[in-house]
Amino acid sequence: MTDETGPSLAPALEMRGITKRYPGVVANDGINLQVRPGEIHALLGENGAGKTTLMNVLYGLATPDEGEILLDGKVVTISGPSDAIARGINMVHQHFMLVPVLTVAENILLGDETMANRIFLDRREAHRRIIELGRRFGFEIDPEAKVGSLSVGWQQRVEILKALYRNARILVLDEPTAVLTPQETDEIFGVLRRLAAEGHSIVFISHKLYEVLEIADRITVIRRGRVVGERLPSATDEDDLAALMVGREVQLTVDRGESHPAGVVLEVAGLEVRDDRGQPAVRGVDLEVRAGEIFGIAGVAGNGQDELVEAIVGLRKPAAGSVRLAGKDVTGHSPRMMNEDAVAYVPADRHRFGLILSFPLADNLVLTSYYRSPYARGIVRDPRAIQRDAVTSIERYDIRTPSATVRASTLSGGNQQKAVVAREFDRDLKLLVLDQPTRGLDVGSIEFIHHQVIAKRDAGTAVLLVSAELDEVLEMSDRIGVMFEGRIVAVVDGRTADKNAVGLLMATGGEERPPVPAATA
Amino acid sequence: MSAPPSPAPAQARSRRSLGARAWAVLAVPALVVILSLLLGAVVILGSELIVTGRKFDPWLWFTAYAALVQGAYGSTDAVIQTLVYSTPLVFGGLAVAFGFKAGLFNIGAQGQFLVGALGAVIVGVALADAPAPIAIVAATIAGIVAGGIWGFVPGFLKAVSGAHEVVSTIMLNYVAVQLLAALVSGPLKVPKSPSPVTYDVGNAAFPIVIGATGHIGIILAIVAAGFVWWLLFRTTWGFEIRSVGANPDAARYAGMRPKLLIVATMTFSGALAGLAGTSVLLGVSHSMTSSFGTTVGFDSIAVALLARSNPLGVLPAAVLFGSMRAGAGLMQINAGIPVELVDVLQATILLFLVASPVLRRLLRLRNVEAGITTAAPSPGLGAGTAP
Amino acid sequence: MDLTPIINGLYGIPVVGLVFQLAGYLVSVIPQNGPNIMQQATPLALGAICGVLCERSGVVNIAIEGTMLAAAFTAWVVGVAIQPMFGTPNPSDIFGITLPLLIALAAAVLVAMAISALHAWLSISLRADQIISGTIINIAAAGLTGYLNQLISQNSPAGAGEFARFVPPAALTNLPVIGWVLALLLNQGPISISVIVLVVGTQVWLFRSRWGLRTRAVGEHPRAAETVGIDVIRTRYRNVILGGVFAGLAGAFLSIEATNSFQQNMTAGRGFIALAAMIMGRWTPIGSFGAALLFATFLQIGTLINIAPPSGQLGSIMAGVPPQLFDALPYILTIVILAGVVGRSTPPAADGQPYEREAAT
Amino acid sequence: SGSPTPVPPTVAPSVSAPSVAPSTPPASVAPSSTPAPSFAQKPGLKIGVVTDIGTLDDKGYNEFSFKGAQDGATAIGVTDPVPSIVPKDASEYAADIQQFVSQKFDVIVTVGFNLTTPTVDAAHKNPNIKFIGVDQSPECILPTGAPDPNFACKGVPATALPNYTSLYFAEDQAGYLAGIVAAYADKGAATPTGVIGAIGGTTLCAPCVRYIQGYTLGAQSVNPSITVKSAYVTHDFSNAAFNDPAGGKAFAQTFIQANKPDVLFQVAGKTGNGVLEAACAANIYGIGVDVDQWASLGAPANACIITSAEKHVESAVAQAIEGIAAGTLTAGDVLFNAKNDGISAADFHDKASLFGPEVTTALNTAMAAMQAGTLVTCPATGCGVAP
Ligand SMILES: Nc1ncnc2c1ncn2[C@@H]1O[C@H](COP(=O)(O)OP(=O)(O)OP(=O)(O)O)[C@@H](O)[C@H]1O
Ligand SMILES: Nc1ncnc2c1ncn2[C@@H]1O[C@H](COP(=O)(O)OP(=O)(O)OP(=O)(O)O)[C@@H](O)[C@H]1O
Ligand SMILES: [Mg+2]
Ligand SMILES: [Mg+2]
Repeated sequence: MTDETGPSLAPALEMRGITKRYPGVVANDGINLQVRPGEIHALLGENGAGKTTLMNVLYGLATPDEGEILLDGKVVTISGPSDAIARGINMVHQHFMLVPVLTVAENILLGDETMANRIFLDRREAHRRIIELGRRFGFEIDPEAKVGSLSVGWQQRVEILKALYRNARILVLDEPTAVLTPQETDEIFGVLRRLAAEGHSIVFISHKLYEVLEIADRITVIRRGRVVGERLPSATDEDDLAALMVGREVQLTVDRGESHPAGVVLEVAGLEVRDDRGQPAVRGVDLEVRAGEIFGIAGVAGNGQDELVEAIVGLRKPAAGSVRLAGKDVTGHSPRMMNEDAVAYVPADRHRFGLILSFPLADNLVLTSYYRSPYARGIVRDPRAIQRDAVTSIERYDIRTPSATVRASTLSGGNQQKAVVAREFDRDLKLLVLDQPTRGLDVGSIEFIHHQVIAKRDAGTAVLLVSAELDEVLEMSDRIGVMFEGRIVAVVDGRTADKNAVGLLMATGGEERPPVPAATA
Repeated sequence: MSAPPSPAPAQARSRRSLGARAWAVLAVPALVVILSLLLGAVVILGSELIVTGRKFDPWLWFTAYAALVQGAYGSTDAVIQTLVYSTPLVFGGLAVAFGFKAGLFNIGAQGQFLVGALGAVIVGVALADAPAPIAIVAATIAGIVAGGIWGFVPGFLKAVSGAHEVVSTIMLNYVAVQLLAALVSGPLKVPKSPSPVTYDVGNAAFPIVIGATGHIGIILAIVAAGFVWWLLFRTTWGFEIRSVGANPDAARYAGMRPKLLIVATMTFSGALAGLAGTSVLLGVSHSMTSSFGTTVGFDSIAVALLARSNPLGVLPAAVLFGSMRAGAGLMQINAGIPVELVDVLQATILLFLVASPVLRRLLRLRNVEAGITTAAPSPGLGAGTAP
Repeated sequence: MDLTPIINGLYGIPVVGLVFQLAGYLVSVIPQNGPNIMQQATPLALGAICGVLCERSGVVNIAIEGTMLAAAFTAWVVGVAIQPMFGTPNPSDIFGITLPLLIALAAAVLVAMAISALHAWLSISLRADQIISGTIINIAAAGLTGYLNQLISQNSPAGAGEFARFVPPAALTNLPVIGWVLALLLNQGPISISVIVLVVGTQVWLFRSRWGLRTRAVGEHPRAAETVGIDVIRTRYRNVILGGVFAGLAGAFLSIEATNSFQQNMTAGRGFIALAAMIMGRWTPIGSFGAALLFATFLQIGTLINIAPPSGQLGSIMAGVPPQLFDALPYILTIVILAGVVGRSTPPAADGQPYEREAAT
Repeated sequence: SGSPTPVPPTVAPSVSAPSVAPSTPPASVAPSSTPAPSFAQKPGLKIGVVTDIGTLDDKGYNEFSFKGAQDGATAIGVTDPVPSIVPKDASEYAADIQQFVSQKFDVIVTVGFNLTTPTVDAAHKNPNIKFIGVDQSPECILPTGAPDPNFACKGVPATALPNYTSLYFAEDQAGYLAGIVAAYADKGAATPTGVIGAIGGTTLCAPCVRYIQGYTLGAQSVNPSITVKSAYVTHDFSNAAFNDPAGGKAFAQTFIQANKPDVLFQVAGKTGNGVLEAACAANIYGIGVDVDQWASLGAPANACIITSAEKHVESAVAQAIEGIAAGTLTAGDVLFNAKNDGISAADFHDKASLFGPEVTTALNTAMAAMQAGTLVTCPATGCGVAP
């Protein structure tokens, strides 16, 4: 690894005074950034700080309003991704940019194809190079596997292979570890270190402080579109970084208080559920959630959590097993019936499930109760009652919106989520099911939602919390179930759980074997 | 962090004066119609020059448009006839618009129109001598039900197996033509008639309420538009339908039943299209020949698009296209312009509407509404798109 | 061993007998009608390939019908217009090709490409709803061709001639088993004969070439494609316009190969049936071709029952059924197949969705 | 004729024998060369034509009816162009006729049996306007002159509706003559198959069926053992029946493949033009319909046409208009048959060498017998009804 002086004088990459404005937001406000050859440079910032935007500018996906980009000391204009790639810049995006129905090889080749002649691909040569490249970085991958059938960790590797295949000099990774287990994270870190040692420059984006401290050679912190500080890992700590990032002293843990579990509310026994393709996704889950407790489910995304939750709330028919609510068998009940039984559900994907973006906020606030009094009499709706209650909710849940009549799509992500929460929390509940309730939100919104959840728990609601953020599960839950390949492989106490132990369970299911290689998909 | 609240567009809108609002709503449609007529004039003159070899008349386009207007509005009878032409377009436009609201493209209004008329004629003939109120109501209901069945089938197939409604309704259009031929030349045929034709519907015919041809279907159409609007925007059922159209996943999450709603929507849409056929049969033709056909089904799509799927917007849109149809006869008489010019005009109107963002940019129009859209981006023409 | 008694016995069982009779009838008539089936399948297959190219890149194209119609009109009208300049054309021995015919064909293809470019502009650049854009084109094409045809035909010009069909040597078509397949494919005019080449070509191209790979990526996950430097907009434009070539060929086939004339609404819904074939063929050229052949076979069976109904018990049953049933049969079967067999086929993920650059992530 | 049953046109000379302008010379066989003597000057007469759905350019029936109206107008010295309306769908018939009524036209010609009821209705309501209906017999009216929806046909057209004249034709006689030619052509073929064929547009078109019935009898009169195969492209009034040459060609190819005829007679409008293409492509003979298609289609499409079964629509319409001008046209059904030069077989043109003198003799004999009313050219039962 390089020290401050570095082997080369000119930075491999320099961004000067980058400003990028979006309607209503200045996403980047005169940002300066220098990345040296062979350096792992971390970009740290809250949600919405402007990290992705800055990298989109670098990658030609966004055009800056001001500022310039220098590569090896020369000013360049990057007109688009292909331009960026041609200059050796590559990016692993925050959201996977893989085509699920294409094979690993096709995904890697895409855009920079190895050709047999002017028209046709040279698949054999491509396969050879992919396998060879994989070996060099310590994993072996089947180029013919369909990407959609790979686990998230392996998809992440495909993303990295994609960049390596293009001989990236500068590699940007936007929150590459968000969906990985600690063990997978370690493996990816290994790959990154090897790359840096070979002279690649790496920009590593994250808002996980300990990760940044572990991997980075240098850290740039941005807040609200501005650079607020540069640190060396050796000269800082988590509290310092957090304060920089958020702009005030923050309490890094939630005060969840004492829980007082009462009778069993949710009882799941031998539940089996199939996914959209008809494959078993949940394979015999037993769990109990009591009134007044938060039961967290930890697990790497794609291990059956979504299917489990959907089966509980009635969106998916279980293949076997039973769901009981306060002693009553509710297996296979419809979402409407569950809703009537005082079950609320905050879905993971608020754009897909939680909201109808083209509808007014008021309509979204009654999306699950529109048919009930006072919002409707018989089949006739009462717009005035809907409007009235919307105004109340907006106030109570601090939804920042010009009015209740604007379309939900015009709200910011955090406020959209608050709208969902307002709708689902605003009545007496037996059971509250939360799937990734704070994904993509800023600290303030997260805090707000966490407090609301705890309040619900304290009011005697049983809470089932699913999150891919292990930290969130650890901070919030009274008990934690670890989900692996469709099973709950362990249930641990939320207050005493060890992060690494849970991470290992998430990665291996508790068995003494290495993670399954993807090569056989 | 949430961005500071931007000025509320809704409030801003309500503060604007009535004139400004009228301008905002009407500027683009008016401009679009004018541009289309200009383009139509170019087509007329161009084809005169290049194609027909007639003596060139630089004012032919004016003659044509004057005839179009005169044919549609030249006399009280003409105006009433225009309304008669518009009536099935209102029902058909409502049928298509209603489907759009649920994210469904009912291109089968054509077939549902025929089958609806068939239902009306069967019952109408059977009750030709019954007391008029009974006969009319029964025949109308028969037409609605028949059209509804023809809409139910693709809705059901979509809900159950995911068969895309665009393809299945197109196929059903062909089947409807054959069904009509089989019945009109078979069991429904007047035995003594040399050519296939059914008996008259007698007392089941719609009463004439205005002028010589203005049947009660005209009033029914206005009522239907209001009813559909009410249904869509004032009832829980309409809310569910719009929800399914805008986001089927969220609708399911919210406890609605998208599959059931798809079936119901297609059935209702089919019933409206069936009512279009019924209104023509009971209001205009009173019996059915084997050549009973129509372009209403396809014109209805244009009407619904022009109305931006708004049930109340369907009324003026249908009258616009109905006027063109009504005036086309005189246009042929006075200017020798083929009736197909009307289709050209319809298409250009829609084209300019779709391109209105460009128009607005070119003409630097601000503060005006534009564009036509269905409820949601149309899903791919796939069989697997059922929610 | 003599099977006659067994077969006769089977014929005797009510339903089984009818099934046997039907099978026997179909086996006896279908092979002879191979070339006719291919004639019916040609515009459907070409239209379906147009659909495949568009939808694989994420653009729904229901304007195939209108594009075909406009191309058919263009081929005919250009032929009519330019023929006088070439005096009496001397049809060549191969396919009866004349210069005016070739020019007419080229004009048809160009017009179809231009219309597709319009669809591309509306749906890709203006991000209009693709179904709406397609509908507009359909209405415009029907109106404009109808309008001009009315005017032109008042002068009653004769057609410009048509491509002739190749007659394969009897040695080939008499081959056992494959003979009728060869006749089906080869006893055709130039456009029809090229279909098999085009189908195989586009299939290979779609799944083996760079363009094909990029097309599929753009139709599935345009943002991912863009992040690896693929110009999504341009890829879609290219595919839609290239698709126009196939719709143009289909249209030209109708007016200067299958016949020598143009009629209002001559496409008669073939563009829509082509879409059904595309879906049944699961968005692949070969699958679409198979679906088109299947539909054409149904059509042909309907015609055959009409022209030369089977004899015996089956024939008398058929005679008792309204003949309209057989006319409707291809459409009913299409619905049945669509609903039953291919219900679960999935379109490209981004099919029908406008793509916006710089979309918020 | 007032008879409740359709009159098989051959049974007897029509009650209202041809009273059409006896002073005009019989129309020549080739319609394009009709001379237009203008003596009955009536410059003020306004004449309009409403055709059936589809187009004016079918190179047959609609086109030549329209030309007949133009010829008639010219003949009586009308200088204004004769406008025409081509309806878009069946519900438009009445409104399109009404357009001419509103514009105060004096003579309205409507073409096709599908327009019978709207025409009769308009005639009843507008006694001062003369109506000519082509192929609209027998009209079926109430004693008041209104159309009879129940087909009891109690009214006598000639007296109850003095302003309406229906022109109809003995298609079976024309078909008979074509059949004779076909049978001889089969005999003279290089390898006679003993099979001739006929393809009709739709079973629902009674005139089409009569053509083919006459054709069959005519062929059998020459060769009793000849096989006459016939088929109908469709059984409805969709485009496929009369407006789809591509479909007609494909249909005919299959037909030829299955039946191996030596001669193919088309009775299917523009669809039939495709039939003739297929016949020529298969190197068999074709027979045209309605007008002399050898002349109307022209080279090279006429390469294999040996004759056409003609009904003299053009001259019939022209004569009727002249009759109106001269005040000699009688109301009611006017049958055009062999007696009044209403039908014929067209000239052999370049195929004359195929036929010996015996063919001409046979044709003349049949013609004479038809004129004498002694030849049966249509089955006694089921004339005009497809099997
Ligand atoms: N295309 C866009 N249009 C409008 N605003 C945008 C767009 N892209 C980003 N923004 C806004 O710019 C700001 C910075 O967003 P950016 O995605 O760069 O944040 P980030 O630091 O990557 O956050 P996260 O940690 O959530 O990924 C946000 O307020 C965001 O809403
Ligand atoms: N694609 C977009 N188009 C238009 N406006 C957008 C877009 N994305 C975001 N905005 C606007 O930018 C503002 C910030 O959005 P964003 O979702 O980034 O909020 P945020 O700062 O991250 O807040 P939150 O913490 O609530 O997520 C919002 O007011 C939103 O309306
Ligand atoms: Mg945000
Ligand atoms: Mg980001």
